[in-house]
Amino acid sequence: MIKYAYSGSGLKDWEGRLAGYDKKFLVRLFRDMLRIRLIEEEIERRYHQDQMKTPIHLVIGQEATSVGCCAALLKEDLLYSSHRTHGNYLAKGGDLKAMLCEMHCRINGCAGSRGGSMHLIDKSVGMAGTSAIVGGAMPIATGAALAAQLQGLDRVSVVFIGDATTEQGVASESLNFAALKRLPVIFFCENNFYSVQSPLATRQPPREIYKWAASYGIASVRVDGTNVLDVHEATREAVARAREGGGATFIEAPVYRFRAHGGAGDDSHTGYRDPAEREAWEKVCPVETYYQFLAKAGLIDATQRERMHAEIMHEVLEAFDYALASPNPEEKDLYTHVYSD
Amino acid sequence: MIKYAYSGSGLKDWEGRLAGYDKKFLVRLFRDMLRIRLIEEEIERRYHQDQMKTPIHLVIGQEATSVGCCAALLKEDLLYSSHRTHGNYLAKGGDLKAMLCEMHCRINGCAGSRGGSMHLIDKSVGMAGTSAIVGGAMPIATGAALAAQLQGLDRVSVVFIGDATTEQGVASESLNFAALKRLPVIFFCENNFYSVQSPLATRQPPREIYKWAASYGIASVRVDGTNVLDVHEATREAVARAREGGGATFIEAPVYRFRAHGGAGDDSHTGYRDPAEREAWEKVCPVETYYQFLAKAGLIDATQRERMHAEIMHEVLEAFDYALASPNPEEKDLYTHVYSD
Amino acid sequence: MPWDEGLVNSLVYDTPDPKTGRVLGYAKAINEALDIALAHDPGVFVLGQGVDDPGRMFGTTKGLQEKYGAARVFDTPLSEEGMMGVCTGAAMNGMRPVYMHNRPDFILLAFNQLVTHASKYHYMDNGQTTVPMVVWAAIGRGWGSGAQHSQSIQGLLLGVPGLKIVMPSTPYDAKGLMLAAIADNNPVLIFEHRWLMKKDGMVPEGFYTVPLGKGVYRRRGKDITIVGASHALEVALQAAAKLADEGIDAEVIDLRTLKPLDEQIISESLKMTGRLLVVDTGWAMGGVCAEIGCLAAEKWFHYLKAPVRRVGLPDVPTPAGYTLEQFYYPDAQKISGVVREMVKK
Amino acid sequence: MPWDEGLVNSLVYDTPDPKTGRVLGYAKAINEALDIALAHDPGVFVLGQGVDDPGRMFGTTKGLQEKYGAARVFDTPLSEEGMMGVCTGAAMNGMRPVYMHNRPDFILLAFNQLVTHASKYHYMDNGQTTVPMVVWAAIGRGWGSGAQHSQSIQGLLLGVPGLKIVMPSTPYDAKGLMLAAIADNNPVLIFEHRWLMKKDGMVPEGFYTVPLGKGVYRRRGKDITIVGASHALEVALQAAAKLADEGIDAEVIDLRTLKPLDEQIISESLKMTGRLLVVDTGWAMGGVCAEIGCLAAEKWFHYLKAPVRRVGLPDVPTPAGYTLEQFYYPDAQKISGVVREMVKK
Ligand SMILES: Cc1ncc(C[n+]2csc(CCOP(=O)(O)OP(=O)(O)O)c2C)c(N)n1
Ligand SMILES: Cc1ncc(C[n+]2csc(CCOP(=O)(O)OP(=O)(O)O)c2C)c(N)n1
Ligand SMILES: [Mg+2]
Ligand SMILES: [Mg+2]
Repeated sequence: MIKYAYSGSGLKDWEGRLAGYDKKFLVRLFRDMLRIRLIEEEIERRYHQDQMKTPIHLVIGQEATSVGCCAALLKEDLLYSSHRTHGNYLAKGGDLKAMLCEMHCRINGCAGSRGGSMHLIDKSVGMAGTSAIVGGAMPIATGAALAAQLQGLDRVSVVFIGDATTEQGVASESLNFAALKRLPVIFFCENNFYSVQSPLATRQPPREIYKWAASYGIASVRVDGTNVLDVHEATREAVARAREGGGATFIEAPVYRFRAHGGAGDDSHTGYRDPAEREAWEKVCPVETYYQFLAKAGLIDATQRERMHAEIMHEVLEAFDYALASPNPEEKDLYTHVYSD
Repeated sequence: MIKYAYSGSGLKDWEGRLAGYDKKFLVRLFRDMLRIRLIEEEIERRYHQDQMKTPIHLVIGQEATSVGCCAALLKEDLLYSSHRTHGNYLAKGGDLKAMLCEMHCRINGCAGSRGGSMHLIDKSVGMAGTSAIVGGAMPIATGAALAAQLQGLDRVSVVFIGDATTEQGVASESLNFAALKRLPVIFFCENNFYSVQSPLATRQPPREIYKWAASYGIASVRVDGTNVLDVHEATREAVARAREGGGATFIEAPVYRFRAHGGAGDDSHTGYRDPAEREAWEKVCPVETYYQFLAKAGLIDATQRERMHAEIMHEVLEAFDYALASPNPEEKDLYTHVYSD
Repeated sequence: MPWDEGLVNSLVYDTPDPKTGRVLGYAKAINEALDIALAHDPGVFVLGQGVDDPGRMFGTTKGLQEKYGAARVFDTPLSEEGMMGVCTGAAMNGMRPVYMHNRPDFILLAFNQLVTHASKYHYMDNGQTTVPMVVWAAIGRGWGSGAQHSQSIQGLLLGVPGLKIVMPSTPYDAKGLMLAAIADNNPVLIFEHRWLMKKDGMVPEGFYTVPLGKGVYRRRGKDITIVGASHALEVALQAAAKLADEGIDAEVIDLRTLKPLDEQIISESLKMTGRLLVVDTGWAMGGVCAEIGCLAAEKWFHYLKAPVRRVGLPDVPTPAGYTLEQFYYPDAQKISGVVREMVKK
Repeated sequence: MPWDEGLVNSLVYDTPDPKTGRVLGYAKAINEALDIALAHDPGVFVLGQGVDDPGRMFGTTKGLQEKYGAARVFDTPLSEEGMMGVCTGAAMNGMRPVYMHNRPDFILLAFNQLVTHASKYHYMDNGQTTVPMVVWAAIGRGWGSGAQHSQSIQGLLLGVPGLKIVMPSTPYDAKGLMLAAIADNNPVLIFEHRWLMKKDGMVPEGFYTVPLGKGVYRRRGKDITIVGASHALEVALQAAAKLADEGIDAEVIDLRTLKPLDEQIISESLKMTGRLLVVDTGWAMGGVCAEIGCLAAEKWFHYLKAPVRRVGLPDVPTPAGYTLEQFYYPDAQKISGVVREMVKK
């Protein structure tokens, strides 16, 4: 039985609305989503080999949120993330080799093998930090926005959270303070209806998450999380608001993860959700629906897609080879950076 | 300059609506408020003598909320409170002598001198517990309601909170859980616009507290906190809802404290609020406005009020004498009840 | 999800002999304890993130919701502080909640309710209120658990009056201590360790309790006293076995409960051996090792023939990578090395 | 409101001689430190409940909002966990927040951010991120502060890697350590004690720092070493003066910083005296006393002539009543008594 159905209207509304958009940009959105999908699939394919001794929280099915959001940000804007970091990191422009080295626990990983997959960071592109504690990054991103406000920068910070994150008290405290100080922060909530294997209904009363956020007096919207253009547009508006001193925005994006909460493969068969639910959402796969949309608009075709695919896989396999050939940390590395001078 | 003005309409709407009410009950509401007022004034009068070595958080000006609410509860219903306990304790029927002994740090105090004024408790009348940590009692009252639900009792639990309490993450977590499980709990928020000496505007964005609570999908109302009849009616409805399995209710009652956050006397002169603001609210003093209302309705007159006053003062002075004559704890008393057998 | 469960599955400990009794897995032993408590006392209820999901908290809550209903065995919102308060409020009103956490790290969100409320009401109310509740969590380790998913916080809580702290190391104790904790009228923390979850052991059927505050000798010996609990004790026993071949005869005490602490058994042993090594799964600084080491200097000074030693974690956050983890977590070899130094002189 | 401030006003300590330098009150010394830091570094900002209210956090934030504006000195919502995270995020991005709390009890609400975030980012990010922030709080005592408004939590945090913990005892140190803490690139906790807030002392004008991690001799003596910090040290000094009249010559070390701990000065002194008494404002069990007592048994065992002793709070929550408080808090007499027992044999 399908507990959480797709309620969006797909991309058709966009057919007449591409005027303002640069074609290269529209294609880039597809490539970025495809790239994340292929990287995740390759990670998943290899995970059982136990070379990546780190938890993984795949974003297969959730590519449109990361890509649509980050496409509206500048490199200088800061992105904060949770345990589900892969899509955020890659969409923000994080270095793939450094990511895979981290996931292989190598000394040249993006966090020197101290962080693992839940702590992907690349400061050079504004991938600023994460927390493996649900809700932990919310006040931190809010504080980053306070810093920007105090420093007079028009930098925006964005934090990705999940539906369950809104149950944490600190989520409310973050919204209250962001609203109070009109901070340039965007709370991006990927509502995938589950927390690990717990459905929304066992954790929250019937209520609209984005309306709860609105009760703090900030702008709050819901957009189709499978629709990269909707996500991009909503984020662009939020970014504009933030830069103009209009304060914080909350964006709720219903979306679905096609895999288990953690690890490789789907786990719907264990019974906490109906495989038919996943299949229904796979029909509105953000990557495929957008490809069909672009193809229909004559902006891409199968050969181009195949070339893209090949390019990406070449990059990915090279990055895996690089990671596997990278050195492990040594004992002395354990003791550095406990304190900063 | 008056930052927070009274926005209620007083008692006039009630003139035609007393039909269903027992006259004795209406007069009792006045007596209960007057009694709290006189006890608080006597505590205040004596506080400088340093016999009560305990913080005090007077409820002078906030009598209608405690009295109106508790009048709608059964003895078995549980009341949880914060640092501002006096009115809650007395309105719920807490023993006056035990309260004053506690405030004088005597061994026969309601908490054996372990608690002080912020931990007034009288289980025999359902004054169930308090927390001196802002927000601390909210999930506890929610848990008490869960216990009632699991035990199949139709007992209701009520927790009194302040405006600032709603800024604590745990307030949101409590609302979420109470709403999720449809628990028989009432969150009674006395919005007196200040947290110690911090005005609401420095702590919360412009928003309606009761609408924030409503965003959790529970019944949420705002009533005039100076109007004992409005408070009673709103609580009665909430209690009925809770007993019928209709779940939690949030009640916001704008009200004003005529004294400092803690200690004796008003501190408006220190500048955090305008004395004119206090004076404006004193014009709608819950005790006096209700007296005028009853008098106009011919339910009470000056002589009856004087008799009441005298009776109460007799009781109060006797209780103080009793407390002052009571024994202090001894060293051995320090070590009992750290653990329960 | 306890992603390091995969890792846990691969751990092997010496398997007990079925002839001497019923052999049961660690998680199953806890499951039995919960089952018995739920059947025995209608006031008991079990809650926690995922206690009714397919994983069933390592299997410790398997079948319970089916048997006792969703009202008494239920999943919770992601609200650790709030739910800790809910448990406290329920416990203050006749219930006996068992609040289960996937990792102790998540209990840090609830310190205000645990440290400033649950542990204090009985005292603040002059004994009028009791707070019989159990807070359970399984320490994480390995597979990139890292700094935020591997913390042992018993040392942070040791000083808090009104709390009891339990750390079992065998299936027998896990069941018996759980039943004792549920029956206790105070807030009791039970810190399990993931790496024990698949350990097998002798577990009697039915109801029995292991008393809180009583340690036990796991190994008798005359040369040195090693005290600890949980997985740290498991490692210490491995070390002791190694050392025995070298003719070093270590006495190993499983404290089982850290608070209240069984000072008598430590003192009794120390009187014989004169040498004390304290092991813990947490940071060596300022926690369990420090308290017991200080007790030796304070109360058993005249028994001591050599400096006290402690083997816990260095004053460093947990690294995520397995290579670094190998250097971070003390193993049997590390412990043996320390013991050799201690008995040499 | 710090209602026990009234009480604080009544406390008298020996008044310093103005001839030997500028005499300043404790709170005013902190106020100067904040003023200097705000003037010197635009990255510094000060926040906390009531920092801009008429009470001005015991006067420590007096005049600062007027001088530096409401953007850099501001009141906060009642959201300790959230604001701790906000400070961490600001510190990770070029700012140096000073987050002030009326009581340490309120920091327990923020342990998740403090223990699992602020203290760990620098390590988790392999040194890429620094978190230069100061978290300040004044320990409550007396006038019915009770179990929930009087906790000394330094012992709970001592074992947490990545944190620094400071506990001044004089106006001079309060200013110098605050300036050092603000300049430090790590999260630094400063625990003050209400009963020191009105203490006077010599305080130089302008900028100076007292190095973190360095203790100081407050009194030289050969018979016994007493170590501690904050108000516990104040009481120890009163005891030491008494004992001097009896011909007992106590050496008193003010640790000033508990983490990192100045082991060298303790070891140096212990080598001479062979006797160690550790005092703390917190619970004796499992905290500061335990750590230092254990260090003695571990590293300085061969210096010890007698058992180590600790004088802190009993394993009991704080009672509200003043009569019970008298029995709860150790005073100079209690300390002298312990010292007499220690030096007798
Ligand atoms: C405070 C805390 N509690 C529990 C967990 C365990 N946990 C890790 S991820 C997760 C699910 C969070 O769900 P959601 O916020 O919806 O994000 P999603 O995984 O669905 O993307 C949980 C419960 C945690 N990391 N932190
Ligand atoms: C967690 C916490 N932070 C700060 C305090 C200090 N404090 C005590 S009462 C109070 C004001 C609370 O304001 P509100 O909730 O509006 O209740 P009111 O005093 O106005 O009745 C504060 C900040 C506290 N007790 N607990
Ligand atoms: Mg989710
Ligand atoms: Mg208020």
